[in-house]
Amino acid sequence: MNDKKIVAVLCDHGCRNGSKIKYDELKTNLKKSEVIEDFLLVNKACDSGVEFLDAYKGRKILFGGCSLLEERGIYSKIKERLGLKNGEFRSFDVKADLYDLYPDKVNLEELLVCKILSMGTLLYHAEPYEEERIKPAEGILVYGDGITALRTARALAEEDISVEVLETGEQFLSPGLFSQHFGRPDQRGLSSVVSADERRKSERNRVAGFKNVRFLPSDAFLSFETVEDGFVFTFKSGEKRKFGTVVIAPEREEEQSRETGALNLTDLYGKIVCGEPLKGEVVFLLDYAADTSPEVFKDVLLAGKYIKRRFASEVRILMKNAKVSVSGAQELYDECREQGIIFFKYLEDLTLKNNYGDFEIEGTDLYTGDKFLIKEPDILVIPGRSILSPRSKNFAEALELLTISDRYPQPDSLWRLPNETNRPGVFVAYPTGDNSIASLLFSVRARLSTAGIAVNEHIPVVDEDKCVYCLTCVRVCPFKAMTTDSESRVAKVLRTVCQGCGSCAAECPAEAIQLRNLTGESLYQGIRALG
Amino acid sequence: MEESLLIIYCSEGGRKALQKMSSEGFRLPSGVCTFELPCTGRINDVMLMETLQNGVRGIFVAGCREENCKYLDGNKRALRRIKRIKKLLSDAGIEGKHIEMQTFGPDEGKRLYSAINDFAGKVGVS
Amino acid sequence: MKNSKAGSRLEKLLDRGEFVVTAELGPPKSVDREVIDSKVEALRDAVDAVNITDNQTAIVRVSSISTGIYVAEKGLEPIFQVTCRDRNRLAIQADLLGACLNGLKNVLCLTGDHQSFGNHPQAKQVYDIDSIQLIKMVKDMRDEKIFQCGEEIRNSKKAEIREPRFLIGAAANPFADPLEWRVNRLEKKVNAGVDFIQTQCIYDMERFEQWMEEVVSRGLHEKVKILAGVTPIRSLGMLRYMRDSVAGVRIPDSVIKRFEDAENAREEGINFCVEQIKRFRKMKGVAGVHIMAIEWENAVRGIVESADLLPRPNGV
Amino acid sequence: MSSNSVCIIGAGISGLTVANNLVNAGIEVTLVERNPYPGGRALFYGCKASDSCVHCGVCLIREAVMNFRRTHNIKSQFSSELTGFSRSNGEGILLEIETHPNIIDWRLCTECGKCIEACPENAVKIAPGWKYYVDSGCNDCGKCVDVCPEGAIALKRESMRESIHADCLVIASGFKPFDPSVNRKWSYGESPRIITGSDLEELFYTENYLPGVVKKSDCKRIAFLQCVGSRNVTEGGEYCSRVCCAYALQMAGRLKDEFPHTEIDFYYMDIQHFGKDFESFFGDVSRKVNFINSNPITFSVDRADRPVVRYESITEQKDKEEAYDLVVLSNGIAPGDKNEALAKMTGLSLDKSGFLYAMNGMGGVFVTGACKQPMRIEDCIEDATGVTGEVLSYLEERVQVK
Amino acid sequence: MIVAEQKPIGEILKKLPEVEKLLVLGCDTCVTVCLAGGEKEVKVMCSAIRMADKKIGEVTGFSIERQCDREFFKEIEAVVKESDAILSLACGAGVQMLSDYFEGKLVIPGLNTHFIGSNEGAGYWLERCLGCGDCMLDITGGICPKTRCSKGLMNGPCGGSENGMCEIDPLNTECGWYLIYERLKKLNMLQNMMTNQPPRDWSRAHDGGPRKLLREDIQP
Repeated sequence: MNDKKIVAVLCDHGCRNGSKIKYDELKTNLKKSEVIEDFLLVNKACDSGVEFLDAYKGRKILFGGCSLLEERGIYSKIKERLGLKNGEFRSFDVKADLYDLYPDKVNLEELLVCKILSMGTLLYHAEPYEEERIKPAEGILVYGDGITALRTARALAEEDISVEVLETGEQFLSPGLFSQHFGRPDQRGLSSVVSADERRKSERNRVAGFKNVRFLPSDAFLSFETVEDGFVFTFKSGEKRKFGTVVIAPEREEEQSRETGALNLTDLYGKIVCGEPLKGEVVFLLDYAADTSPEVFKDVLLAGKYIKRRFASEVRILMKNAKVSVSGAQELYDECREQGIIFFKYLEDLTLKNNYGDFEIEGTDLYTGDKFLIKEPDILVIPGRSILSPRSKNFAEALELLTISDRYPQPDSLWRLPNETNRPGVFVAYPTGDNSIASLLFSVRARLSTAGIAVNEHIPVVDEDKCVYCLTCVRVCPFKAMTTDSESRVAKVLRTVCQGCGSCAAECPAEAIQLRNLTGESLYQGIRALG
Repeated sequence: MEESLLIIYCSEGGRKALQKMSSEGFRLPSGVCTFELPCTGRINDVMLMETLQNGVRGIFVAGCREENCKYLDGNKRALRRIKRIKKLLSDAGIEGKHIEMQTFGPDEGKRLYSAINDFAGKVGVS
Repeated sequence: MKNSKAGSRLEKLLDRGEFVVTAELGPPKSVDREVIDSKVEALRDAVDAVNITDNQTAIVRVSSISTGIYVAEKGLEPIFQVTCRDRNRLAIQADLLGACLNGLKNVLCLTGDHQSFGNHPQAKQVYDIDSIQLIKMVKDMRDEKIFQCGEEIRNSKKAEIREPRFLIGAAANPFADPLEWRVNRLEKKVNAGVDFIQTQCIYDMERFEQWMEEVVSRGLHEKVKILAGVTPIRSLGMLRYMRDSVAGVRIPDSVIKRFEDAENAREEGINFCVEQIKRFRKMKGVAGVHIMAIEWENAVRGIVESADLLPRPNGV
Repeated sequence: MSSNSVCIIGAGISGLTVANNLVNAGIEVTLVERNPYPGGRALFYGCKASDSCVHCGVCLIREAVMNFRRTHNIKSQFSSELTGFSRSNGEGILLEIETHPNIIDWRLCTECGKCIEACPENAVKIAPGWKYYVDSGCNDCGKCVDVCPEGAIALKRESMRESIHADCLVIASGFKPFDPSVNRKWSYGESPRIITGSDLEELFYTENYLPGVVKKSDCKRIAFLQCVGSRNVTEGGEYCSRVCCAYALQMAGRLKDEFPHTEIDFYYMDIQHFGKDFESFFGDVSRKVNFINSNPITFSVDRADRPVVRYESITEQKDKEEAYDLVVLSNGIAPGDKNEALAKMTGLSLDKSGFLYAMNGMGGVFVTGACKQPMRIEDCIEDATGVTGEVLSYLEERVQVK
Repeated sequence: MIVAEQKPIGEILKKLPEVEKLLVLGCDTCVTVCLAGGEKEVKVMCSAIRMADKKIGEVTGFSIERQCDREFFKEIEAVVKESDAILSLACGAGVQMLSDYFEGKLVIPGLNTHFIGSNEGAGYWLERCLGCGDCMLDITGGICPKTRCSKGLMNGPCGGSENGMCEIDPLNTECGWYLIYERLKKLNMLQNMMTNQPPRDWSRAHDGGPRKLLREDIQP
């Protein structure tokens, strides 16, 4: 432990019952402990300047103030003035931790002494360190070759960042294409129907135009490894390349309908694009194979409207709930009803008989309350659940991303920004948001910003000779920030990835990992000092 | 302060619940002191056992709600770890009631206050 | 099968192509002769041969060979069982010699249930050899007249070779996993030298028919006699117990539904058994039926009678 | 223009997210907020987690306010509004800001708590994560003025007018909860046992969960009525407000946990899908709540002054009446009352439901958050992050252009 | 690696004699990797014993590199001399070598050593090898039937295997031979399962007596 002892500074909190505290008795108690060298009382720290601390240059400062000092930037002024590095200054909120929590009659002196000793011990054990910022590597890998991926690649390429697009080569049509196909507000007349595939090809040509963009074949990806400033991808050709950031625009796939002879939305879209006549009775059965999401409901309405107008066929939509919470869906829903599309809201007792393609659907309609029976519709569409395509799923598993119900490669916690995954540096394009690409670009730009990524204050430090290389920390870290160092056969932390939560230090069986400025020893001493 | 009770809370959900509790005028009993950690996932069983061993009457851990942890699974890890220690204590003949963990949303001040009082009553701190 | 293997009554009937009926007799968990006597009376002249179980479901009972000897004296032909759970290869060979010495002629080679099913879960298991190796060992002792280690079965170099001769049987479960491997496993047993097979109790008739088709297509039914196993159901609870906690028994829902609607489960159980037997008689390659009436021996006579399989042919 | 500066109208979750992100990117931000505290409307909403978090997003607002408080270089004007907007010769935007300062000056207040004790009307309120402010309950008795050690309280404060210059303007003025008293049918206000979703949110925040009049012990039946003021042209907006199914189901789940013996009925037209894992959430909730797919026709109050709901039950083909201890009208989102004025001032247009409609980035004016369409908190954050991205690229283009 | 699990603390306390000084000795290799007897577990065990109302005077905790190498005991010779009993948190090999090396001292095992196995994930270990001295993994495509089949059969799944699971525990225990069948199908070496495997030579396993491995080429 370095010899620098602690100077404890306390605001007298004139604004609170601070004045009732017997400070001189406090000073003598504190001086007895070997952690605190000197005690200083400040009258209303939020107004007084910071010059009074000049005499204590070179000492570690423990400041007992309140959130107002932080808001008015007084702490940062003190740090600049005395040139204190991180680990030499620590502040704690006396008002919130003490005065607010304890009634007046409790003897606050004793509590104050314990609190100061406890915080002082933590500061005493802390080693000062330079604020470190690491810039991630240059290149960006964009996974997926749908519209979202290509538009992201184009936007990044325009800022002359080198982008490589890992094409999944999955040319199948995924749900949500109707809205891209029909949904444009300036949707042209029926004749010139630009299929989403053509739009995708034209987008791809524009992206290919940029010289700093390269397309990689889909099965090129072999394995993957995280390094300090990004991710090293090994490709089947044996080539290794490093990327600072990975952006996933996952291809979605619609589950095939289990009823043989029924189509799912993707098949229907395929028929429309190649101009098949969809005459006769077309029935959409929603909420049967899976609960329909608003995007799929909007697709069904667009498809129904198109078929009704183009082929004047009899369109029926059976559903449990009309999902109209997406902007523009309610108008579309009313429009469809005006155009004569018949909607049935069915109860649980709906039965579907399927004798080799001739369907019979029977149930009670909630609107009117009487039974309905649909016999042998020409086309039956049962939208399936939209899930990550197998290739995207494998890619997400290879990157060890936490996924929500095999549809969103993101952890099930609010605390990650909209496009963040559980791995810092891997972003996900969020298909449903209107300007999802703009928020994705913001996140990528924030990562590539000139300041670089700040290394977390409580980063783990691995004690080389204690570590038994048991990999518990590698398996436990939710952000995959711990890797192995094969030469020294010891666990190693990736400074840009670690968020400082301390799960590794808590689970390490050999107690070889200690967090910087929050070591197990100092925590234990800090608690002991509390009494 | 031997007869004291220790509250360990995380600087996310735990701190917000404590602030909400104090802003609603609830006060902690005298024999209780608080200690803050970045995340409840940081507590390991050596720290808890040695603190219990030095005579602290009880440890109450207040973490964030499940699925609401800023470090994704810190609170789940802490819940399981404390369950293991309670079992270890009750096997060793010391009732496991000396240590307990509950999860709180950011504005569950009243619930936190009643949880701390029940725990204090159970463990015998004034 | 020109020269007789063991000359047992069961062997003669099988050679003559009769539709054979066998049953099961579980020895008591105590030295209680009356239990065996009552079961023998129930089965006398109703069946051609009787399996004597060996510590069934790993629960300690009177040993199979001694019950076999006792039952033989009472005029029933026993098929004693050998499981590989409790004895290593030395003990099994010694038992085989003893059984032959006392006139037992039919043996059933089983792997045996795991000891965790029975009342001594802490016991050390043996499984020195398994059922297929056991079949080969018994066949080598009979045909090549050698012990498992290769030595000839004679008391000394100069003494006569006196080998134990048995009709070798084994079990087969057409319903266990992996389904497509089950017939290969039967073929392995046939190659090892088994003479007759008793299958696991059958409820899924379609699956059993597929299995038999596969067996017949490979011509195995000529090399081995196959007895179809049935268990008459006494109550709906027993049926559910068999489905949920007895391994290797597959009960289709149609059968469950049938017993749910039946008002008298016992009667329904017997009718179901008789139907099965009638169907087995028409199936190609099924040489007989093995009725496993667990703790319900006196129902066997009723079943055999209504399947008009009485009177049993004499074994001369 | 030495450094770029952005003015943000509204300090709700959207405004705060844009402000916090822009400050991290080194942009000078001026924040104009109508209330005397940041955090917007949802600051006083409560956490609805049952055994685990249901992703309602309230804790993110509190976090955003705390982050906002830690950053220094945001110039904020509370209790003030945008009154003038004009383009200054093509170089940016000139904005008139009018402030009616709150009785407590937030810059001087040190949260010492003395004014709270002194105020007889207890009109001094604490904004979570922020400081003190005086709400409308104050009757200018002046008892708090001399109690304050910082001299932060002055009864009469004349309103100030200030004009600032900014490179671009972000409007995040938020929404207004639909007020059911507009339509006699809901008979809101006639009985204390009929409350709106926003009232229940505040009850969740204060952890009472039920209005005073309803005793916790004898609360046997609660009804949630959906689509109050949305999806119905005559009564309110013609759009679906998207948030009411979310908060109603989440609160119903939590109420069932708090009061297990209560029966909760849920009258709905269509349950809307929300969040990323709706199936598993809906699976749990549907075990706690009984769903009735019909819209109530009328209300009445029985002798024990308990509201009675009369509705047409489809399954039994006749009208039925049910008495409840508490009826919650899940009121939807109505366009903010300032949308009209803002649109006129800034030349934006309103869509037919009254929400602001903007081709983002035209002339340096951006719109984000619930003022452009009904949004949940999670969606607001995502939309605000997106708009921040657009603001940054807009500012970069202007810098290169010069 | 060797996988072990801590005995329930109640059981350990019953075994502990009332002594003046007790040493709790951990081991830093296998039992640390399987989170049973490392330095952290030693500290937790010491605190638990101190808090339990056993009449034990002083409890000291220590952890050495390996308890299966005599040389590492030198470090703790002084401590052992003073203490009256040792609670060893090492695998069976460590406990026995400790009691051989410190002849007169009472050594109490703190762990139950389970099997030679593999780390399948955080907190999940699987038995892979019996140590039978006569490996046949080439025949069964890399899955050991003696270990992974509850009856250690040599010939194919028994009658009790049901949808890939063993009859004794259909929820958790896979049927070893079902896995072998799937593996051999992939390697299209199914004929290995057709041949009637002869009974194994158990004399090379423990049945042939406790085993030693002597390498003259390395002996001093």
